[in-house]
Amino acid sequence: MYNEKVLDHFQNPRNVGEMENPSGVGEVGNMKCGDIMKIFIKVEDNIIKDIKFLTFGCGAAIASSSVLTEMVKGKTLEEAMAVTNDDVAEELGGLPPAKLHCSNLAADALHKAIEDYQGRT
Amino acid sequence: MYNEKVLDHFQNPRNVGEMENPSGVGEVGNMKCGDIMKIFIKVEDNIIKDIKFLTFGCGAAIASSSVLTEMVKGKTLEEAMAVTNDDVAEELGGLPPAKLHCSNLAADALHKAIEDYQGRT
Amino acid sequence: MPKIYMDHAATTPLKEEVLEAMLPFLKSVYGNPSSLHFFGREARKALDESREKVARALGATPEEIIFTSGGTEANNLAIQGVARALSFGERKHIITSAIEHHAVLDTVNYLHSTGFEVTFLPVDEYGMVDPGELERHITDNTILVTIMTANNEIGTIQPFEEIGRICRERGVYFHTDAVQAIGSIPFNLKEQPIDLLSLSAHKFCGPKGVGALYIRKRTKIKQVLFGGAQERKLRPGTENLPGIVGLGRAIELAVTDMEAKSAYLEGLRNRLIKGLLEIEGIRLNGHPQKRLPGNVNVSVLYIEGESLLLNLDLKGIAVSSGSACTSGSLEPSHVLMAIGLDHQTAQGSVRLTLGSDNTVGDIDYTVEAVKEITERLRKISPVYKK
Amino acid sequence: MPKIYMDHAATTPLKEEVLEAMLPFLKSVYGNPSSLHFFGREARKALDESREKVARALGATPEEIIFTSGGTEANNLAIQGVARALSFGERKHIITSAIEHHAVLDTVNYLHSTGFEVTFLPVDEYGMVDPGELERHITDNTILVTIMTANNEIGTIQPFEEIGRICRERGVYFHTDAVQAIGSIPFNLKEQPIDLLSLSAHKFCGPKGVGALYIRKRTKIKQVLFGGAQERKLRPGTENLPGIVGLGRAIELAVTDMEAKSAYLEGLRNRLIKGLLEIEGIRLNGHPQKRLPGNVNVSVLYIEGESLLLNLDLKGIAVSSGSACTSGSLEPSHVLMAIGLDHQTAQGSVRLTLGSDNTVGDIDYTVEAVKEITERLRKISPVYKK
Ligand SMILES: Cc1ncc(COP(=O)(O)O)c(C=O)c1O
Ligand SMILES: Cc1ncc(COP(=O)(O)O)c(C=O)c1O
Repeated sequence: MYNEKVLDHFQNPRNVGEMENPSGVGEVGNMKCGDIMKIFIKVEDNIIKDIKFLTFGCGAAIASSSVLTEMVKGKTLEEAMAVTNDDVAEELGGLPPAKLHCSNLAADALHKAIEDYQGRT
Repeated sequence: MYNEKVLDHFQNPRNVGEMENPSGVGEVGNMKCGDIMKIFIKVEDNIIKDIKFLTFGCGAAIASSSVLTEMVKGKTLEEAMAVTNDDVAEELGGLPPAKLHCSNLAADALHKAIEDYQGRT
Repeated sequence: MPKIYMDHAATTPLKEEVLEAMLPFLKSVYGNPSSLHFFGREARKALDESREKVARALGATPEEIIFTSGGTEANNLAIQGVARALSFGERKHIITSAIEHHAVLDTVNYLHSTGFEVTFLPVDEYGMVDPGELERHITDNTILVTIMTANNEIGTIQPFEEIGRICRERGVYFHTDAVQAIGSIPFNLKEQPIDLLSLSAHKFCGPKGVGALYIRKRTKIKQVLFGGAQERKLRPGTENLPGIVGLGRAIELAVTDMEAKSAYLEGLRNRLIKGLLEIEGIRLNGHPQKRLPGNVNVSVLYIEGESLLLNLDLKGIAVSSGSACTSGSLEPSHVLMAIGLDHQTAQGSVRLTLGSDNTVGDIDYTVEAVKEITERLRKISPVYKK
Repeated sequence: MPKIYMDHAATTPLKEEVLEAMLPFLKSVYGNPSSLHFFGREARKALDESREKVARALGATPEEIIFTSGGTEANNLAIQGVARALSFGERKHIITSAIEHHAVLDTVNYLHSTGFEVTFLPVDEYGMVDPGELERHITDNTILVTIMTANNEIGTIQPFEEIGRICRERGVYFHTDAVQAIGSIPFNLKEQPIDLLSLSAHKFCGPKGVGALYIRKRTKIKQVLFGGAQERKLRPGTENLPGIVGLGRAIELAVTDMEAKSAYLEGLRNRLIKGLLEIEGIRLNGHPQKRLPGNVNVSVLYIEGESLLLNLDLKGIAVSSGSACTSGSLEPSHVLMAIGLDHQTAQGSVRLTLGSDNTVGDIDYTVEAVKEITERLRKISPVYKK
């Protein structure tokens, strides 16, 4: 069902955990599916210096969050804002069709975190 | 489907054929099923001295005709008239339920032959 | 005594290669294809592969194949399913032929009892539907035409592509019951104007209890059985995986072998027909050329079919009869009546359907047997006139 | 890595004795049971014998057994079939429960869309139907009550005999989906007030794609699929003989082994429940006592079921989840919602269903695995509160 890259991120998720004093926090919950994602970012000089996540969700949800943190770490906020849920799925080498709509929310959570940061400053 | 006795009569039917100068002839056709039976009897002193049959029909029809001829040969006309289709089926050791209604006409043909004989005298 | 099976239209022996393909799924690979875990995923993989095999054999795409429990269910799903999806108001007209299998006839009769209008097209003396006549019966209310590819009793092959073209032009779905045709008639559904096609594995050396319905993409249809999400919800229930794998392998082999097998069967068939017609008072039923390669159907005048069948059985030859009294029905075959036989002639009919396991020796033995039995039975027949 | 199958409610491995019984019918005995010749007669004999075996196992008579393509079709035949035979005018009311299998729920929902009134009885926190409440819902228009014997997700066993008695008193047919119950709950249908009962072979170590419907003598019912004269016309189509023979042998074995097997499974089950409940934040779903001997269903708070399932799979343990996102459906299990779980708790549920092939070692390994994975997943869960 899931490809190896998804399973790898699912089994060994990168950048897991809470962050002390984050620059911004984004949380999304998909009512349909019940998944919840929380992303913490540390921003310096318009760059995402550090990023962490927590996810309640299925394999695809966990893998999406994990791979997203790798994709945007070190990127500018503009670059990070340009990342879409589809980009995340693509970076994972594809997700099962049933999963595309429900668990691939990581980019949304990231964008909320960036907006949170921008609202604070 | 058919028991051994039925198969034996079907394979080696007794008293087959036409008869020259019969005392009586009976023919029945079952419209529902399409089977046709013809029975010829030779009567002497109220006794069925000889009997022959011709049958167009399925295995049960042929076996019924055959066993009937054995059952009544040498019998009085009264005894022969008392033989029913059920008796024939019983003498055969039973017929499949689907066959009971359609192919077991031999007694009817015999009764017609006897009536034919009685009409002539 | 020999054991000669000449009833391949009723069912066929399972090919050894097919059983071999099935065995792992009767042993170690027992997962439910809907399960997410390893056992489920390996089952799912086999399910997908079988679907691809069936699609490839028909020139279709995998999404167009729905597995069913056999030909009967495929026909019901096609006809009841399109009826449920398409009928509204006056649009309740279905066209079929007088010589369809009961799985089609009884289904349209059921729909008739619920308010559908059904046209039963007659056939000619060879069992052929006239496409022109079909076209004249199509109205604005017609939602479906269902005409079998080839007949199971007399083997006549219909002009199904021409029928399909007419249906397409008139915007009416065309379903064909191809249960007897698979492995004898090549299909390429990408090109052919067929919207729905039924098949059943046990008719081409696959297992009993599994079939498929081809449903052209975007065809409107609803399910008949309700339940889980299997087969795109069109056919719910845990998949018969060993059966489906067997179907996939069997159709693959049937299509590969088709040309050679058909040539072989036609040779046997023509020899059998020739031999039988040399016996006095025997006539061939069905089309002399446009018939299935393994089908022979003859009426033996003055004798009754079941008694011929039973006598052949006692000589080790298995055939079927179109007569009354078989399988609990007292009516003679509706197909033989539809081609114009009288009641008695229809009753005196037998069907001999050949397979790869039959030999020239079988044919000659059978001709001799029919001859001997016919003579014997005619001697006790009250309707025989020399 | 071990391979531990704990999804026996989804499907079971085929027993070796069952495969052995089936093999002749996948090889030399290939006739069609409707054929009159030798090949057909030997097939017919096996068909009759299997029917007798199923009847004997249920305390029924052979005429009361109709073979189908599985549990889904049996449920559809029971419900659609009785609806077709009995409904007229206002008599169009069916009572069922909120926790039935989709093969029942979707069928009654279909009937609802055609004008039937359907009552979905609620269940208590353990998944129990209240017979008193059921009785209050029976009206003069009620034609059928359909309540499952035991639930496939949470294992709860219904008071089906009491329900049956009420139905009998009120003159209403009672159907029970016993697909999960065969081999765990003894039946003696001569005595029990059940009019129709569905079963599916692959749930008790028989083959996939074959099932049966018990129909008490004189019960009014009509067919759903139309075609040949097989199965008293209630279920036409060439019989899946290898499957039917497998079903016969499997139910024979299941009934013989029932007591010993149930005792064994209950031992394993209780050990598994005890081990899992020792982990913090895990609750048992379903009835603590009145549950199937092999069924364990737990909610693991703060984590999502599919991710637990996948992690278990990666440790070689096959379980199923009642969470969203499984098998294409985004909704959490209707059964878990019906027993009152909130959305998130329902999502965090897994079902472990045991079979004879499981051992005490499997149980202990699984408890350890759940513990380790739960800890790990809670670390990445935004909803976990220590
Ligand atoms: C033309 C035709 N259609 C449908 C069927 C039904 O197929 P099955 O018996 O596999 O359901 C058959 C065979 O019985 C057939 O010959
Ligand atoms: C309670 C219940 N009813 C019906 C079914 C349907 O059975 P099948 O999948 O064999 O059609 C199942 C299993 O899937 C079940 O667990």
